[in-house]
Amino acid sequence: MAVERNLWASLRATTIARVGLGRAGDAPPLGDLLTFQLAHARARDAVGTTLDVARLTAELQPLHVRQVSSLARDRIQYLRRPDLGRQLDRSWADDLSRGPFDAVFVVADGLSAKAVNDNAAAFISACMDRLASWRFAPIVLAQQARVAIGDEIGSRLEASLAVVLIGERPGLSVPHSMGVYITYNPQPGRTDAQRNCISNIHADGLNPEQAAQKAAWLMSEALARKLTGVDLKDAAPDAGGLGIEKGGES
Amino acid sequence: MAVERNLWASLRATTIARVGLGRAGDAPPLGDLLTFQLAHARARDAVGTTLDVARLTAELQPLHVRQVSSLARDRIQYLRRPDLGRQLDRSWADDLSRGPFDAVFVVADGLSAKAVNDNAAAFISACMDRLASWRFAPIVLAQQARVAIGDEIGSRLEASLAVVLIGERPGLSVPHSMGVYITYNPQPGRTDAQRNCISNIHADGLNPEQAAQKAAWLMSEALARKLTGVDLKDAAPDAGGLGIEKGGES
Amino acid sequence: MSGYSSSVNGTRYTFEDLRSLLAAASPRRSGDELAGVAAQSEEHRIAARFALADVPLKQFLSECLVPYEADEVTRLIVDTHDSAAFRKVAHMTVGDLRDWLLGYEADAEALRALSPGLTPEMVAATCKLMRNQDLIAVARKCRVVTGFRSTLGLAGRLSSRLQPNHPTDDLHGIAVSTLDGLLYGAGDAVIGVNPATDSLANCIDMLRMLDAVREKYDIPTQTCVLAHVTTAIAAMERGAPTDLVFQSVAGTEAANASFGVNLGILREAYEASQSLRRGTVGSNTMYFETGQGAALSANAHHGMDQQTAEARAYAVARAFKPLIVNSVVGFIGPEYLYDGKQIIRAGLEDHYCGKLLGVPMGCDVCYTNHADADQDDMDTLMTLLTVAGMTFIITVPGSDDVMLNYQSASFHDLLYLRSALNVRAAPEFEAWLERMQMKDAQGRVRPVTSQTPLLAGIVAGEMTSRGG
Amino acid sequence: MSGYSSSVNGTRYTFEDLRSLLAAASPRRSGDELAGVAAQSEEHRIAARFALADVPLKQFLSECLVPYEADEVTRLIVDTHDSAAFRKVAHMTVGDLRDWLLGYEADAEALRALSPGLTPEMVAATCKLMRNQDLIAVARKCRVVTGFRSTLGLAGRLSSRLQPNHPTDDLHGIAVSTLDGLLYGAGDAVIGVNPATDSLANCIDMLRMLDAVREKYDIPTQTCVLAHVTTAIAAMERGAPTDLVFQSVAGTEAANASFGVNLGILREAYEASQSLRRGTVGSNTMYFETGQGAALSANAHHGMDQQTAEARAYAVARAFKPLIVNSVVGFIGPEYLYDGKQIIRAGLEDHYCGKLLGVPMGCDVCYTNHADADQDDMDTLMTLLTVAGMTFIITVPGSDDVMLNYQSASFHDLLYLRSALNVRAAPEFEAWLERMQMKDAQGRVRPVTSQTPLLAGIVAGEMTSRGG
Ligand code: B12
Ligand code: B12
Repeated sequence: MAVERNLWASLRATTIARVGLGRAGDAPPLGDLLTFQLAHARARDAVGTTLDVARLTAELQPLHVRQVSSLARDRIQYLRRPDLGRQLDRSWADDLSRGPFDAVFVVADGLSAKAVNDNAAAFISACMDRLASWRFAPIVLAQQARVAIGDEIGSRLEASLAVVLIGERPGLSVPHSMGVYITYNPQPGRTDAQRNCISNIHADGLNPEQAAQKAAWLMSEALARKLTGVDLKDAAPDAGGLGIEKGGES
Repeated sequence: MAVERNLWASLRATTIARVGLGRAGDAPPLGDLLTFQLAHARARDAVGTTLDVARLTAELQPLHVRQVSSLARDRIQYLRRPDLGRQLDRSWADDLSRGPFDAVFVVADGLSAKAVNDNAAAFISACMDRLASWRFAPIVLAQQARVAIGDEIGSRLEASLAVVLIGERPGLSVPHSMGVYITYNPQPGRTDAQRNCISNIHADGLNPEQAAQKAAWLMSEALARKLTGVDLKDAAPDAGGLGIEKGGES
Repeated sequence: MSGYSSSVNGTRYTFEDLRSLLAAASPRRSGDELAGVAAQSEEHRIAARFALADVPLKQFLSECLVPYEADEVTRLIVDTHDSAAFRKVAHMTVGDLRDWLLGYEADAEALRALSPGLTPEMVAATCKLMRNQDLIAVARKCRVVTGFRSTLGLAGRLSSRLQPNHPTDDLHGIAVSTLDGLLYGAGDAVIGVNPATDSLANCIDMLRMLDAVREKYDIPTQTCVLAHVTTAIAAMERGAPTDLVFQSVAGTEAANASFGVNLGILREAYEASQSLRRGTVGSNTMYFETGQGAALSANAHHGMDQQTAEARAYAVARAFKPLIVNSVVGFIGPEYLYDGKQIIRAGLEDHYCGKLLGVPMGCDVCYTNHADADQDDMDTLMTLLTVAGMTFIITVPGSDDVMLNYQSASFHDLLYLRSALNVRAAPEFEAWLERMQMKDAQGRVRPVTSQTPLLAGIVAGEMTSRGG
Repeated sequence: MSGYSSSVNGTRYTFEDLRSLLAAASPRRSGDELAGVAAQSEEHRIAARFALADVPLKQFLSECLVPYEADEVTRLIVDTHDSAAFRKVAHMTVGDLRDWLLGYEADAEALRALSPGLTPEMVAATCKLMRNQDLIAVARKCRVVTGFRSTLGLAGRLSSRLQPNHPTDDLHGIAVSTLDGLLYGAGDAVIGVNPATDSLANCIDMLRMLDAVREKYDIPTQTCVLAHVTTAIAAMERGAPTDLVFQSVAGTEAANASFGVNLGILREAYEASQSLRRGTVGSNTMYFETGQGAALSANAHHGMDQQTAEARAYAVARAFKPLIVNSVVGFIGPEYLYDGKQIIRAGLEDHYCGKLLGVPMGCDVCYTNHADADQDDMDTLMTLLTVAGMTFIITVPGSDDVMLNYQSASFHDLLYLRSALNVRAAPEFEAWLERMQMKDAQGRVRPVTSQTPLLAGIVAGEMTSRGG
C-alpha cells in the first residue's frame, strides 16, 4: 500500500500531538485527514457553547454567585468586537457586594464556555483551600466576556486581585481548555504585560488542582510584592504529578 | 520610467476592449489597475439598480403596461435562487388581458435594471413599427426576473411568442447591456435551446433600432416556421450602420 | 445496495444512494445548496466523507447516478469503460484510491495508464476526499499532450487562449485585440472569439479574418469562432477555414439538450473537422467548455451535486479527443459558486478531474460582477492552477471581456505566471516569438517598441484590412 | 500638509492625514472595521488609492503616523532612515514606486540597495496599491540571507521551524514531536518550542533537552524556547544553552509595552545572545514574531490600519539583524482577519512588506477555530507564499498545535511544498538529511522504515532520556 505507517506510532502515547501519522506520498493518509476534519467541525461548535450557570452555581455552593454580561450582545458580535467583550454592560449595580476584598474570581465564557463549566468550580475551591485567610468577593459569572472584563469588575468591587478564569480558544485536540489570568490592582486600562497567566487547564493539560497550586503561589506573591505581570515570574514549587519531568537543577 | 506605454494606444479607438495598456514589468501600470478597480465597484453597484416603472410606463405610452414580480423577494435571494426568479409570484391574475396574442414583450430587470430602463422603450416601439399588423399583449414589467419567467407569462397570456428584454449581467466597461430572448410557444419547461437571443444592446454595442431589426426578422421567421432556438439561425439582412464590417460574400 | 452510512460522535448518518452520498460529501457550495443536495451540517458532511471513503470502486460500475436507459452520457461512460485499465485499482475503495493517487508510485505513466479505467464519478468521489493541495499534487503529475499547429500540455509549459471578443463582432476591433494579445505572447492554445451574434455569415467572416492574420504572420497556432456547433458545421460546409470546432458541453443528456447538442451532433462536427486535415503537428480538432452549474441551471442535474455532474462533462469531452477543454469556473455566477473561495476550490477540482480523466484541461480563471470575488482571488487561482500544471489559461485585454461581461485573466497575467513559475509557451509558438524578436535575453516577452515587427505591420494598417 | 483628496465619479473624497488615507486605501478587513478606520464604501476605498498613488514618497519623511516625541518606534524609523539609499526613489510618488518595484529594472540587487531607504509606511503604502500577484512578484525578487548554524533565505530554498509544543511542557512529549518533525526533514530554520508555563526553570530544562538532541545528532540547526524575552535573558544569565532569543514585537511603543518589552530590553537580549557566539555559519541570533491585529488588540494602534502598524513591527525587527521573523497571520483570530480570504491577503502583505524592508520573512500559515477558514485556505496560502519565496514556514505535527490551540502547517505540508515547487532545505541541513540516509533518489524525504537511523535511535529510547 501507498501508506507507510510510521513504525513508531506507539510513541504517540507520550503526547496528544498528532505524531506518527504516516504518509500517502507527501500527504497524510485519508483516515487522518478525515479525523482532522471532524475535529475541526467539533472545535467550531465549541465556540458556540454557553456558560452553564445552574451547574456552576450548584457546584460553587455555598459561595455567592453573581451574573453579569459584557456589552457584546451575542456570539457573532462577540467574535467581531473584542472591545465590547471587555466592558461590563449597563445592568451592573455597585450597591451590593462592594469590598475591599483580597481577590475576586471571575468565571468567563471566553471562546469555550465548556472549559470553565468543567473546570472552574474545582479550581476555585482548590485555590480557596490554599488561601484560607483571604477575603473573597462573590464569584462573578461573566457572559460574552474577554480577559480584560476582570479589570472593570475588580475595580468596581474594590478587589486587590482579579482572577479571571476563561475558556481559551478551542483547539482540535483540546476543544475545552481553561486559562487563568491574574491582575493586581485591576483597573480599566491595564495591559496584558501587567497580568500573569496560567494556561492549558484541561484533562490532558494541567488539572485544576495543579493549576490552583500555581495560582495560589502567584496570588500570594502578587499581594506581597504588589504587582503582577512580566516582573513576576512563575517560580511556584513543582506541582507534583504534573507529568512534567523536571530537571534536577531546577 | 518603468512603464513602457504601448505606442499604438491610439488603436484603442476601434474597440472598447482594454488594449494598449502598457506594462510595469509584467503588470499593468497602476493607473490602469485603479481604473479597473473603480469600474469593478461601479459594476457591482449596477446589480443593485431597480426597474424604473414610472419612466418605462411614461415612455411606453400609449401602450398598456402591467407589473409583476417573481417569487424572489429581494436582490439577495434573487442572486442565490435563480429558480425563484423564473416563477411568477402568486399575485398574478389571469382575468384581464388573456390572448390570443402574437407576442408579449416582457421587460425584466435581470442583473442590470438600468439596461432596460434605458433601452426597452425604444426597442419595443421600433419592433412594433416593423410588425404593424401583429396583435401584442400589454407590456409586462417583471421585477427580480430571469429569462425563463417569460415562459409562464407568455403561456398565461396565450401569446405565440414571448420576447423577454432583460438586463444582462453588468460588465466592467459595459455595466448596462440589454439582452433579448425570443421563445416560440412559451410554456414552463422550455429550455434555452428553444430560444433565440440578441445580446449586447447598449450604446457601444447594438443600438435598440438595430436590435429591433434583428428581432423583428427573428419574430417573423419564428411565427412562420413555428419554432425558435438552435434550428432558427439569425440570417437577418444586414442592419445598416452596425459598425460591423460585413464580408462581400455574406 | 440499499444505501450507505457512517457514525460519528455517536450519531448515525445514512445516505440513500451514491448520488446523495457524493453530494453530501462535497465542500459547501451555493449551487448544491440551491439544488437542495448539500450536507445539512459540517458533521453531516464529514460523516458522508467517512462513508464515501469506504465505498468500493466497483460499486460505481454497478450503480449509475443517472439511469443507463435514460441518458446517453451514462451509456457513453459505461460502454467505453476500460476494464483492463481498471484492474489496477479494482480492489480499492474510494479512500484507497485517494491515497494511491497521492503516493509516489502513481507517477505520470501510471496515471496515464489508469485514466481510461476511471469513470468520472470515481474521480469526482476522490476529489471530495482531497484538500486543495492534494488536488494540485495529483494534477501536476498528470500529462495530457495534444497538438494541432502547436503542441500543448508538455511539462513546464503554460499555453493560453487569446480571446479578442467585441460587443458587435467588429472585425477591426477583434483584430486589434488579437494583435494586443500576440504582443504579450498570448494565443498559443487558440485564438478564439465568441461571436456576439449567432449569424452564420458573421461567423464565416470572423473565421476568414482570423485565418488570414494567422497565415500572414505564420503563427503556429489555431483559430476558432465559438459559435454553436451547428453553426460551425454549416460554416465548414461552406468551406470556411475552420481549425477547431467549439461547443459548450455538460454532464447529462438533458443538459446537453438544453444547449441544443447531443453526442450525435458532436460526432458529426468531430468528423467534419477531422476531414479538413488542417493540423500540422497533431490532429486534435475539438474545443469544449464546461462549468459547474450548467446542468443545474438547465434543471438537468438529476439530483447530482454540481461537481460530479461537471466531471461527467469531461467524459463527453474525452470521447472526441479534444485539443483543449476548459472549465469557465467563475463565469456563470454566484448562484453556483458564491465567492472567491468557492471559485478557487471549484477551479482546482475541475482541473484535477479533467486531467485525471485524460482531458487537456485549461481554465477560464474568472468571476462576474454579481459574485463576491475580485482580482486577488483570481491571482490566487491562476497561481495555484499553474502550480498544478494547467494546460492553458484564457486571456483577454486588461481582464475585461467587453462582450461577455465578466472578468477573465489578462495578457499581463500570463506574463506574471511565466515569470513567477517559470512556465513557457508551446515550443512551436516559442520559436515564433523568437523569430518575431519578441523575447529578451531572459526569455521574457519584450515590452513593445516601434521596432516590434508585428506592431510595425499593424501600424502600417495591414492587419486591419480584411482577410479572405 | 492639510490633507489629501481625490475625485471619482464626481464625488470628492478627502482624507485628513496620511494615516487615515492609508487606512481607507486598505482592502476590506475586520480589524480595520473594528478600529473604525476602514473605508466607508468600495468607491471610498478606490478614491483613497487614487489619492495615495499621488503622494510623494518624501511626504512620508515629514509626516509621521505616530508622533516622533511619543513613540520610540517612530524615532527608530526616522533616525535610522538611510537617505543615500532613498535617493534612488526620492522623486517618486507612491504610485511610481509601485510601478518601479514591478519593473524589470528592480532586480534583487536594486531592491537590496533600496531597502534601507524605505520606511515601513512607504512599503505599507505600496502594498495597498498591489494585487496579490504583485505582492508575490516583488517579494520573489527580494533576497534576504541570514545564518546561524544553517544558511537561510537562499534562492530555491524553503526552510521550516519545527514547533513541538506540548500542553504541559512534558519533555518526552516535546522530544517525540521533535523527532517526528525531523523524520519529515523539518526544522532547518529552528526547532522552537512555545512553553506552556512561564517558569524559568522549566524554560532552562527545555533549552537543555533541545540542545542535547541537536548535539547528539549533530543537526545543523538552532533551537529556541519562545518564552518572554526577559525570561530568555535570565536563562542566558544562568548559562542555559541559548541559540536564538525570541520575542513577539509590534509596531508601536505602546503595543510593545503591552507585550512587556521595549527597544532597550530587546537590545539587551540581542547583546547577550551575540556574546554567546554559538553560531557556525552566521551570527544572526534573534527570532521575532509579529501579526496584524496585535497593536489594535492592545489598543495601541494610534488610529493606523493594522497592516501599516504591522509593517512598522518589521522596522523593530530589522534593527536587531534577526535570523528569522514571521507573521503569525491567522493566529490571533477573526476579530482582526475574518476569514480565509483576509488571512491569505494579509499573509501575502506581511511577507512582501517584510522582505522589501530586508527582513528574513517566514510565515505561520494558520487559522483558529473561531475564524471562517479551513485547510483549503491554508493550502492556498502556503503555496502562494512559497511561490513568493518565503524564507521559512512553521510546521507542527499533523497541523494541530495542542498547546496554542490553532492549526498551523504540518510536516506533510512541507513535503508537499518541496515537491510541488521544487524548493529545498537549507544547504547544511540538506547535507545532514543526506548523511542520515533520509533522502531518496529523487531528493524526496524517504518514508520512515526501521532502517532510518534517527528512528532506530529513538526506538532504543535514547532521545527521550534527558539532555544536560
Ligand atoms: C451566463 C451565460 C451563459 C451560461 C448560462 C447559464 C446560466 N445559468 O446563466 C452558460 C455558460 C451555460 C451559457 C451557455 C451558452 N451560451 Co451563453 N451567455 C451567458 C451570458 C454571459 C450572460 C447571460 C445573462 O446575463 N443573462 C441574463 C440573466 C439575468 O438571465 P438568466 O435567466 O439568468 O439567463 C439565462 C440566459 O442567459 C440563458 N442563456 C445563456 N446563454 C444563452 C444562449 C442562448 C443562445 C440562449 C437562447 C439562452 C442563453 O441562460 C440563462 C439561464 O437560463 C451571455 C452574454 C451576455 N452579455 O448576455 C451569453 C450568451 C447569451 N450565450 C451565448 C451562447 C452562444 C451560448 C452557447 C450557445 C454557447 C455554445 N456554443 O454552446 C451556450 C448554450 C446556451 C444554451 N442554449 O443553453 C451567446 C448568444 C449569442 C446569440 N446571439 O445567440 C451570448 C450572447 C454570448 C456570446 N456571444 O457567446 N451561456
Ligand atoms: C491569542 C494569544 C496571544 C495574542 C493576543 C492577542 C489577542 N487579541 O488575542 C498575541 C499573539 C498578541 C499573544 C502574545 C503573547 N503571548 Co499569548 N496567547 C494567546 C493564546 C493562543 C490564546 C489566548 C486566549 O484564547 N484567550 C482567551 C480569550 C477569550 O480572551 P481574550 O481576552 O481575547 O485574550 C487575551 C489574553 O489571551 C491576552 N494574552 C495573550 N497572551 C498572553 C500572555 C500573557 C502572559 C498574558 C498575561 C496575557 C495574554 O491577550 C488577549 C487580549 O487581551 C494563548 C494560548 C492559550 N491556549 O490560551 C497564548 C498565551 C496566553 N500567550 C503566551 C505568551 C507567552 C505570550 C507572549 C508573552 C509571548 C512573547 N514572548 O512575547 C506575548 C505577549 C503577551 C502580552 N503580554 O500581551 C503564553 C502565556 C504563558 C504563560 N503561562 O504566561 C500562552 C499561554 C501561550 C504560550 N504558552 O506561549 N498571545
